[in-house]
Amino acid sequence: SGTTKDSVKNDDKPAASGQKANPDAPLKKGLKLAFLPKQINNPYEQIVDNAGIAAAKEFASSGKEVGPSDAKASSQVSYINTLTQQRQNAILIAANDPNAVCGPLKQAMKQNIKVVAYDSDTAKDCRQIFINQASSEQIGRTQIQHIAQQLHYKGQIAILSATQNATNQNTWISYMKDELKKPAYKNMKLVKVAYGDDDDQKSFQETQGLLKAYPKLKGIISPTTVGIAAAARYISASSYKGKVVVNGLGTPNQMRKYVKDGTVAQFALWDPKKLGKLASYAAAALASGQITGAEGEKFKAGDLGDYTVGKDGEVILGPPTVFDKSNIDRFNF
Amino acid sequence: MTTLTKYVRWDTVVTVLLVAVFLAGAGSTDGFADTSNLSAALDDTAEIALIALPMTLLVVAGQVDLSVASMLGLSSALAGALWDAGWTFELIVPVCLLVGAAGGVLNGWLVTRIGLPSLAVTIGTLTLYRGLASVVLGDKAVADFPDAYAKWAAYTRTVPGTFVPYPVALFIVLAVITAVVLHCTGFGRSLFAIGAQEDAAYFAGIRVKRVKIALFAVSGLVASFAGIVYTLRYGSARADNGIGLELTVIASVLLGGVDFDGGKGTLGGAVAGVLLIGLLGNLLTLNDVSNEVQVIVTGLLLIASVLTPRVISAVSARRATSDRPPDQTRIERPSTS
Amino acid sequence: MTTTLDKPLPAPDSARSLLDTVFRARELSIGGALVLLILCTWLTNHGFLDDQGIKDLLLNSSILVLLAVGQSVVVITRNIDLSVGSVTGLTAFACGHFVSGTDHSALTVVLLGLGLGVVCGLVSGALVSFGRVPALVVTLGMLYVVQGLDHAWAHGEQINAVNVPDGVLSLGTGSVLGIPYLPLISAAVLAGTAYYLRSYRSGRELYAIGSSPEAARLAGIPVRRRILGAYAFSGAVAGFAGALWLARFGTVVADAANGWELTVVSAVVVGGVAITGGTGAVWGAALGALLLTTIGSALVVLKVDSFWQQAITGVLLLAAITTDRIVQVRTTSALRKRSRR
Amino acid sequence: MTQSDPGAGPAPVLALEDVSKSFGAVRALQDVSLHLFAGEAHALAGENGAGKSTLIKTLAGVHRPDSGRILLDGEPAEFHGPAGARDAGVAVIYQEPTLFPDLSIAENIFMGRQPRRSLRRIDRRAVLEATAALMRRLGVALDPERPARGLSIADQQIVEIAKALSFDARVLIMDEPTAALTGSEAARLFSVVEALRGEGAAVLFISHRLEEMFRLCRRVTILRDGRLVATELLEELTEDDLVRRMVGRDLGELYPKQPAALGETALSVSRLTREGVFRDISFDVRRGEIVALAGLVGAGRSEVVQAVFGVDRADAGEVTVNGRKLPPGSPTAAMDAGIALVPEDRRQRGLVMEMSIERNIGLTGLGSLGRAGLIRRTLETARAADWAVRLQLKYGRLGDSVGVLSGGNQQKVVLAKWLATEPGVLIVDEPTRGIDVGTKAEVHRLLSGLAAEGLAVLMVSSDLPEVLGMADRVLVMREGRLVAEIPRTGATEESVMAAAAGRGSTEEDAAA
Ligand SMILES: Nc1ncnc2c1ncn2[C@@H]1O[C@H](COP(=O)(O)OP(=O)(O)OP(=O)(O)O)[C@@H](O)[C@H]1O
Ligand SMILES: Nc1ncnc2c1ncn2[C@@H]1O[C@H](COP(=O)(O)OP(=O)(O)OP(=O)(O)O)[C@@H](O)[C@H]1O
Ligand SMILES: [Mg+2]
Ligand SMILES: [Mg+2]
Repeated sequence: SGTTKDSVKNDDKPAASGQKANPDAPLKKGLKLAFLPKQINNPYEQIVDNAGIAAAKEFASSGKEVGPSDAKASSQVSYINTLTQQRQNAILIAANDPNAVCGPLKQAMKQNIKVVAYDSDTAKDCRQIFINQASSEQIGRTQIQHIAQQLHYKGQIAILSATQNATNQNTWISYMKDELKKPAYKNMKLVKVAYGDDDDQKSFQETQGLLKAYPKLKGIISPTTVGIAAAARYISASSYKGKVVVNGLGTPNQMRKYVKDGTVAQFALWDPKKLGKLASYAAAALASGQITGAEGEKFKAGDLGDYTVGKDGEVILGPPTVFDKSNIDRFNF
Repeated sequence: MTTLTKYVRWDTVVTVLLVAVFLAGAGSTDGFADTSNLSAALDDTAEIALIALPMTLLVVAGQVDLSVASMLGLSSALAGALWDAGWTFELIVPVCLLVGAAGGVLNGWLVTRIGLPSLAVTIGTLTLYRGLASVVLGDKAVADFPDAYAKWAAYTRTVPGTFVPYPVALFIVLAVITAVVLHCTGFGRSLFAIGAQEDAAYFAGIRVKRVKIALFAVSGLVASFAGIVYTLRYGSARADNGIGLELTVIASVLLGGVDFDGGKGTLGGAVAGVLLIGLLGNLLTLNDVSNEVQVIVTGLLLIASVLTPRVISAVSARRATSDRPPDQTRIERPSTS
Repeated sequence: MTTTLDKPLPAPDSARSLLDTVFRARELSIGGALVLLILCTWLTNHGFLDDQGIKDLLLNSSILVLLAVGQSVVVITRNIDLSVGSVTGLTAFACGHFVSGTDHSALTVVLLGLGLGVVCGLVSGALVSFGRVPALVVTLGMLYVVQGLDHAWAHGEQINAVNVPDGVLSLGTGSVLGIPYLPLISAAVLAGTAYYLRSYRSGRELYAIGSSPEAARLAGIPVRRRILGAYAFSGAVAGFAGALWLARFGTVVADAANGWELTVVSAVVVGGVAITGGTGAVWGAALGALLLTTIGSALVVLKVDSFWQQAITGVLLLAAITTDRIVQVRTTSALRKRSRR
Repeated sequence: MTQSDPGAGPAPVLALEDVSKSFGAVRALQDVSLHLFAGEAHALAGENGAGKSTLIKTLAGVHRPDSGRILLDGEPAEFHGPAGARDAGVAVIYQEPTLFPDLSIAENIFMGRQPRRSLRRIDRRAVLEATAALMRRLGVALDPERPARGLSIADQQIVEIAKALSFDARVLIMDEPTAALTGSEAARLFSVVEALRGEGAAVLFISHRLEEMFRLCRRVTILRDGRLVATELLEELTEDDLVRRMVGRDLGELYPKQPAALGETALSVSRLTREGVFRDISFDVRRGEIVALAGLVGAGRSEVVQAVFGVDRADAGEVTVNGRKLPPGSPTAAMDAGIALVPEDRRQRGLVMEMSIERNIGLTGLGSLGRAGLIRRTLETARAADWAVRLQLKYGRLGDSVGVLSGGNQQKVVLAKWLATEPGVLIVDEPTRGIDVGTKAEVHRLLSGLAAEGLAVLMVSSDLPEVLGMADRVLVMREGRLVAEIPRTGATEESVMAAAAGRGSTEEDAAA
């Protein structure tokens, strides 16, 4: 009669309780916002955070970015602790592990520090708001839809993901698999999910391996910026160019060369700057008491317009942008 | 040589530095000396500190175990998988510890029976154990660990009357035991002998192989225990838990003045090294010093840790005999091979 | 020499020829494992060894081979250089930063990489040789310092392929007679280093230092200068590798080659270069590097479950060093039994 | 101070004048002068720790003197490290072999000086040929291409000698080159040195075997406690004179063997075999008995005693101590049964060089130095101090690392370490290698006293007078087999050597 999974009930009370929202409260000034990205030297996270910090200035508050140089949850935890100690008004976090950062975040919320997850969510009760770049379901399903159109609903595909434990990617992949179950895709087959560990060389090598192992492979979806760039680079310089479709999520700057040389026809991404900005405004709204994170609350995110808090405190930025030859030159990030 | 080198040893320097960092932090930085901050900072070093204990013994004996972080991950992943499969937690812990000890014995066996250098062996098992972790748990993350246990690992619960969280308290007890074993027992003495001159230790009747296997086994055991602590503390079992931690552990131990060539070092120094890296990191973070700078500081400290004693002894040697270059005085020192 | 006491000597026993075979066998066993692995993979999937396949294998391993060659020169002197990964990362980024948006030639980039690498190597080398401090600690420290500098400088900046001049990129993608430049460069560096270590006094002195530093000094070998040289070489190679990294990948973020130090050391160890110094050949290390990368590629092609890949790599790694050691022990004891005089 | 230089003759090739050298508080050399002349062999005598090796290292450029000068051909010279001395034509054989274990013998000999061909490349064939020539000259059959690892101490010494010879040096300095050699090898060395000297080389020779000095050298410089006692012509001295000047007092009998009542068998070895090393070794040692194991270098004596002690695992046969059979391959069990082994290689196996004197002595008694596994420091120090007095150890502090002791004093520490275990069976492998005459007598007195108290002693020694002087019984090994057992009464140099070498010459047997 020991302690088993079934014998314990970790009672998860929603965190956003107690206070009442006052939608008309003005945005406070002089708020201290701290961005805690997955990893500070990740270019994509940099764009997000810098946009968020810039946005904070718009409402006369200050923002800073701190974080580890390795994408580890344990490193993030020490940062959360010190941020709590520093009495920041809000912590904005892109979680490396939804659960590992939970304890300290709850501790922070107890001290009346608002917590906003962005880009990569934490467990639901460890933050007030999650700014989702796009609905996870939408991202997952559209990636399949896009590549299916490119392949005329026929052929083998593979996924080149980040690490085995990447939360975002795993969520998206589960929706992709679900989408593939639909009859429209009966002639398509997902042969393998490979992991490039968000490492250039490893992703590169995994791409080669996939193409060797599955000679009939027609498409690769890489829902991670490092992966898609590596896959595109390998294919662009190999005999597979033009025969294998690459799609997924990437930044325009990274992918420009491969779109131009025809290796990649299209890929998608949300605007990371908007993501940062929205997160910043959401944090300010929380800290000012405009919202508490309950479903249905509304707040205004500067020139991005009005947003509504959805189920489980989720705020969705909007559908991702699809980049192709025609529009890629209009973006620089 | 002269009094200077006799009394100014690096482990004392590290301890002084540690105290200095603490005082400087308390004086200059709001919140640093708060008990809640100290508890959190200490708790954050819990796994590193725990693993550093057997690592110190290993390094003194001229060995190294690079697979500890992977073993931590494997233990964590295993705990997660078994928990998910409905095992009772009370059973999971001994199983994990057993796996850890077994992994350690494998390391020790490869080192002693096959005669491979421990650096090479444990680079291999570093890959293997991490790989097994991913076999065991795959891309899953298990999170719903029992509160009854998790709360013991959290920094918010401390030993009554102190700011010491329970994992750290456990560490302190173990550290005292390890210090006594290393510095006051025959076993500890034999580790120094093995590290300094293995053949001579063997000829003196010390069971070198057995001692080494035991050390690796303890190292694996403690690493797997640290894996449990990690899992509970972060409330998350994943195959990649603690990745890359081995270098931090080794850096801490070396920073404490334990000689990588074996045969020299103190446990106090190693503990001071661990705490110095932990507290300094916390202090710098509180002062918004970026992570990159912290990494540089760690590196510089590490270099200083080996350079300073040399400089001190060179200076004191030069003082002893004015015109003799320092290296000439060292020439007679037998080199450990 | 006129004082020769000519006395008939017993005929030298077979120890010598046996010895030759042993030392050749050390690298041979790795080579054998490599061939076996490639063969098995090829049997399951012929595509593994088509044009593209061979090209990929060579390309994938060339940077690791390069780093392994540099590392083994240091390891032979009974030292170690853990900073190679960081140095490669730093130079890759620095080169990228420098050439981004310009039209500098590949040569400039290579020179820049070499220069930066040599500087890093000299710092480590000076600390190790003149400071007389343990190499592992110093280079671990250097790993952190260089990495910190690199990250602080880059801070999320990314070098994109579009901005890198074509001349540089063609170094990574171009080829002669169907063989890409990169493996050719690695092979040239490998051959040069191997020949130097074998046939030059200073090369042999590196082995002597690794075999017994004490004896080396008594023999009048300029120990510090040689060690400094070994580190400078390793640094130069790492810098060169950084430049090639940029050329090959085009896209560079700050943590290129992050964590490679242990991979490089494994390659060296698997290749039969003793971590305790004094023995081993650079081409053994190169074979080790080739083996490690090939394992990675082969497992994918063999459709091994992703979750199992790392574990299998670990087992193969251990198997490689274990067999190598057993072969070595067996032959030494055979030698002992035969070579009594 | 007597200074019997050949007056107005040619300038010395190499000279030390008023050289002093201290290590911290230890004044290893004080105002020592020494002149080496072309074509003359010069001996350096002194007790352990007198400063002989230090003097040599100063001549060789390893140490820089604190004061005084080095003269080369009458000109002041300063050697920048060993390379400088080497380039000046000074070849040195250090007391401890300094080989590169991983490199071949040929490379060991020519490291840094390999013959070169075009493009400064090493000419490998020339290296091998030159080495083979050297080996022929020394009359040994060592394969130039085999690695130095695994060579016995004696073979290592031979490589060192070959290295020194390869210089064609003007000055040849040898620090106890014969300590590990048996008579015939030493004789071979002497004839080579003699020839070199004849060609005009200056030779400086250190040995604790006095007869060798008398045989090889013309003059002797005697050091005591780092000071110059005298430089004399050897033909004007008797052995006793020399010893008196070295030690500063008269010495008793050199081999003070006390008769001891033999008790029952303490150690019994039967059919012990280690494949390829030794075969079918059987013998007994009784309480109170000293049994010597003699033989040529490489006969396998050390390996036999190592297998008896269990540090090497025997493939067959058994070892019984006081009637109890020992498990194979377990030194701990052997120690528990009361065996002690003083190994021949003290630097690698006898001592932990970086550890202090007291800790080294304590290393064999880790279990008995306190209660419940904890070590009592006071006990440890007391024990070490006790033995230091009994063996007349010359040291600074007991906390100093043994690495700084002179070779002979290091050997005493090894002895102390093992005697401290109060063994019932004491195995000593070359117990007095590198020990000065005074101490040697001390060690012999100690051994024979212990035997008289009922200790069984098994002694491996290459020093024939020692074997003959000390042993109740002499066992002779050749080529890994026990070939003769000679009682004390029948043991003479001739009988032992004849058995050790076999009836014909050694070479023939080796080839067979
Ligand atoms: N590097 C050193 N550091 C400190 N003391 C030293 C060092 N080298 C030698 N000594 C001391 O100098 C003295 C002379 O030592 P040295 O080795 O010259 O003696 P030795 O005459 O060669 O003796 P032996 O016959 O035993 O070889 C000894 O007291 C020794 O302990
Ligand atoms: N550690 C070792 N490893 C390998 N071979 C060894 C080792 N030690 C000795 N040998 C070899 O074993 C043989 C027997 O050596 P051993 O030392 O037992 O002879 P010994 O009779 O004791 O002579 P010595 O006077 O040199 O001690 C020699 O040929 C030697 O080269
Ligand atoms: Mg001496
Ligand atoms: Mg012997």
